[in-house]
Amino acid sequence: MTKIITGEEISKSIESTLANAVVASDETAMWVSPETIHEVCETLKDPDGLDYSFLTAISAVDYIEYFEIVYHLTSLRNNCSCIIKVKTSGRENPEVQSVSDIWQAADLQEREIWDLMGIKFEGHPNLKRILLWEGFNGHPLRKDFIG
Amino acid sequence: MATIRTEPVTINLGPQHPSTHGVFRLRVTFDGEEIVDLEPVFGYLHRGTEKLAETRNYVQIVTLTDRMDYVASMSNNLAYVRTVEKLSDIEVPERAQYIRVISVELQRIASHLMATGFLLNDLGALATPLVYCFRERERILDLFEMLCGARITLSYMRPGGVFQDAPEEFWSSLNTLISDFPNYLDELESLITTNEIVLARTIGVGLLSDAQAIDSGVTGPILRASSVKWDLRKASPYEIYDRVDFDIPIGSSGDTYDRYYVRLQEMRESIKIISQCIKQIEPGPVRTETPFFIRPPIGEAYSSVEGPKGELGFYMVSDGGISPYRCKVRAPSFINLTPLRDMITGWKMGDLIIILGSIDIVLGEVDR
Amino acid sequence: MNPTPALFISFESLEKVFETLIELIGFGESFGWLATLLAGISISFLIINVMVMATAFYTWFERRMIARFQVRRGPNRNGPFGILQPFADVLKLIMKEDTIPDEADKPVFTLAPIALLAPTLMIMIVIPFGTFLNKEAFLSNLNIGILFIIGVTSVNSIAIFMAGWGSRNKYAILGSMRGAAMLISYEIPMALGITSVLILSGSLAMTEIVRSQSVWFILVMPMGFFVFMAASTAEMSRTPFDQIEAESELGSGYNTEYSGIKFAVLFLAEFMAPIVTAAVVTTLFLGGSQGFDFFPGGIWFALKMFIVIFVLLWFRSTWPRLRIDQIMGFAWKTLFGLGLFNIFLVAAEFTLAREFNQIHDGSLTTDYMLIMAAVNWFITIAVILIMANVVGRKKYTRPEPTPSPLANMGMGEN
Amino acid sequence: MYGLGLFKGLGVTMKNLVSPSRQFNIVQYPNRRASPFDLAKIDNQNPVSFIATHPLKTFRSLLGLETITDRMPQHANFRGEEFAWYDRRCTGCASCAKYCPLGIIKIVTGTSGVNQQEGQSYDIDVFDIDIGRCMFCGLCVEACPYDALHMGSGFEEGKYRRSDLVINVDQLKSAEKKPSTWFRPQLTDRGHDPIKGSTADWEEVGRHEKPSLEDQNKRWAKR
Repeated sequence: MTKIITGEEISKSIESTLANAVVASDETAMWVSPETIHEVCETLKDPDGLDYSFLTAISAVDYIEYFEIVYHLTSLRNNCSCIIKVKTSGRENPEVQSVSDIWQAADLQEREIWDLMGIKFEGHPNLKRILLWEGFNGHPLRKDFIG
Repeated sequence: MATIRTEPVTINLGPQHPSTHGVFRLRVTFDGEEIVDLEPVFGYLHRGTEKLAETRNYVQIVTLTDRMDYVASMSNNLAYVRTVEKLSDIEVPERAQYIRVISVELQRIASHLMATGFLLNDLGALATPLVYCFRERERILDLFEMLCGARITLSYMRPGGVFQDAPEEFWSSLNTLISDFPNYLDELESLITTNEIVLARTIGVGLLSDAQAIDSGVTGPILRASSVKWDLRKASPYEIYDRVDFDIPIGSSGDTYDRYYVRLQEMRESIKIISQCIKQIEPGPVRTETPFFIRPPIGEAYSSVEGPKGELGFYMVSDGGISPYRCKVRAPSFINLTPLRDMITGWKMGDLIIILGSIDIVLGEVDR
Repeated sequence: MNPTPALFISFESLEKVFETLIELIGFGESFGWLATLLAGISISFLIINVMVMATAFYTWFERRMIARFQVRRGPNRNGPFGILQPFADVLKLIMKEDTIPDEADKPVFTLAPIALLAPTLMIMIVIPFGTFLNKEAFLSNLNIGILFIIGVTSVNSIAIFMAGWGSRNKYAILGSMRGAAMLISYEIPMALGITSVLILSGSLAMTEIVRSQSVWFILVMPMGFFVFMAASTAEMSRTPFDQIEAESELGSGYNTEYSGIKFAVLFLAEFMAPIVTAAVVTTLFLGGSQGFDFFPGGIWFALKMFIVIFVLLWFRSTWPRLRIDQIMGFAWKTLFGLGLFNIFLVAAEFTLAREFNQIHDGSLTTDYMLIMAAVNWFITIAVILIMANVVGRKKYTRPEPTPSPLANMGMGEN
Repeated sequence: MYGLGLFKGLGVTMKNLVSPSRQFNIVQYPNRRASPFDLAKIDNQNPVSFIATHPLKTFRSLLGLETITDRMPQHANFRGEEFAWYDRRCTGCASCAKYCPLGIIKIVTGTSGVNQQEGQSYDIDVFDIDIGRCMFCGLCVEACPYDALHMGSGFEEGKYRRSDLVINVDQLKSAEKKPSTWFRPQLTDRGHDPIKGSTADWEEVGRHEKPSLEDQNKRWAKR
């Protein structure tokens, strides 16, 4: 059975190396600030450390006041999973660091989030619309999108 | 050795092309026959499933999930209803779990048969193995028709079980199917597995190393073909998978042949699972009484199953209402396309087609 | 016995008939050219119509047969057993709009189907397709028949290139480039296969080749047969060498842009090729119209053609296609070597025959041919198996799969 | 042993060519060519006498001109078109309209004017199902609490106009009722099979057996 690592546990192991990255944590997830997500993910992926080598999914949720990006990580070697979340500040031009250089798996998924949710991923090599065509007006998965 | 410099040619492969398995487009740059660059273009079948789900209630979304991976809608249904059950703590009766597992494994066989058939069609075998595969898939679809009245868009599962128990004749047909099927697979293997042309075309083509496979997030038979032993049915057993005994076939190097062969072996394992389920299943209710308008508590859940194409997950956020606040699909076909460029670059035109065929994408799921 | 053309279905006898006719009408010697012309037109008329009809029914047979191989039914709606299907197809194609792409090179585009069809039809002229009233039947007894075939089939590659280049479509160009490379390469093994036949028969005329086969050449030199069959399968671009069309890769290859009657002509040429190839193979290796006496030779010829066509269909419906570089490698590395080796073998045996005085009337005795057959079959099977296993073991042996250390499903530590 | 795989493959295709047990289960829809034997079977004659008595028919069938209709064998559970709707069972509660994921069922009810005191059912003025957009998921049937709406068993409802695809209340009332047994286990129990052509009356499709007159008297007469 895949072990589900709670947010508290994961934040404890993160805080030892990255002191002020973690914003909050509860039994489901750990919240990280958008500026440090890249570093946190690098630490998480470190094969000698926590070894979260597999990025299962990146999802984005529109909570009206802010966006939340959810990273589902799995460690194939330790058979455990954890959830990392990032809250963006505000609705206007939300920006998060890209993790596509850490996991290639993030490549298409971040493009999809940019396309449908309109969250910019800083450092993504090819951040273009993916499911919709170039020149589409708006980002349809936002709650305020009127199609 | 000096070679003559040739001008690269860019070809638009698709959206209407016999081998893109749907409306999928690849902008491929060739240098002679060799591929130097390619860019996949998605979205021709985008229907906004995730947005539509936000305006449907929890039972109605089942019909939307049918239309994502339309060759394996049973698995989609299962992944979705499991998420809803996790979100709102619904217990599922044991018999329903067995029926779910049986139908999902049947669906896996059907999907893998289609993948194998189309791979051989891409290899240029003039549809003969394809028709042989379809002949057997047809029998599975007949079983589905008995089970739930439809053949492709099944909508069989509901949060809390399945909507209807299987009819009497389903079990006898299932028994004949699983007793015939291994012979049929042997026949298919003697047509394909030892065929030297297939070996020459597929071995060593489209290599995906284990490290890159994990890094690029591919799942399912492609990941296992790259010798990574990872299967959600074993890694985190859901439903009753912990009560059945089966192996996880893996490939040795991660080339196109391995991807084909892993699928073939998985079909044998599925038959094994089904026959064990038939032995273990007991009479009982198949559905927990749930209201039609399910109102899960505020919260979120991620749940995934091992679909035929890979890890099929749903991430749902509930605001306590009758429809989900956000319903995100982790579509395996979509994410399996991540390493496409690295896999194909440097190979030839004929290899492009079979590598794409061996990934086994369904455009309904890629574009959602 | 001297080959005397039977009745009037040969060029020479037709010419005579027309000469007499013209004299009867009252024109003089000066109209001899008219007789030649009329004879030529009659022959062309005959050939084209017979071949087109044969191809039409062949397409029906092929679709039907492949459908049966694929456990389907095949066309069965038009007429009894769907036999009228080809006419429905042609009617549909004629009624379609005949489009020419804007950017196409129009003369080349238009000429290409004709250039592809003509050589295929021309081959049929020199085939001795049977005996008729104890006389051999053929349309024209060229004494360089086989050379004519080699020459005429080479036009194919130009025609395919014309079609691809003229239509100005990237897929078509890719297909025709493949075609040009492939067809030119496979001319060589084909010629090598034919050469070994010529060594034994000692003549270029098709009738002589048939007569010298007291033991069929497929028995005498299976390796030559294998080389020739493989090469001619590639020449007409069928599975496993159908790279020119490769419908799963290129859409339709060189004929992507064709429609209407032009496509019908391309289609015709393409489906006529198996018939013509079967006729050539029958003549060169299967003893032409030879057979037991209770059927006339023409029927034996048709029967052997039918078997060859069926085997080609069988291959087509079973095997996948090779990649283009593998096809080229097969031509130059395998077939070329086998062809040369076969020539060496046959020539050596022929020289030995001369030593042992086994040649009568310029051809070998039956006993000696039977001994050759035994030796050559053994050598052929040995050579092909050794090659397959040496190449196969090097390339296709697979290690036992070992789970990657990067994943473990909760079975190890933790 | 390399080199034999190709020939093994040839063996497999040949086996499939000749072996009757490996054939695809083909049903030639909507009709298929009839051989003289088929025609004789239909006429309940033995083939020889059929050929002797019907030379013209035999000749036509040999030419492939005689056809007999054919349909795919389907399970009674098949979710098809031609919804079977029983107006005598329908109360106009509009559950089906609410449950439909696409919202293609339109119901307008009015008071029937009779027996209003006893809670008599509404009159259904409009009951439109837009088959053109229907995806036959069956949620409306699942929703129906009074077993009034059933899936049908057909699939041949092609029309020339989209507007013709909307089936209205009159069509639903007058249509031949061949309800699918999908989500109606009571119909399966009663041996109903729409594919074989059996129709079901409004009294037969309910979840419970219709009480006999005696039962009714016993239970209700006192009131």
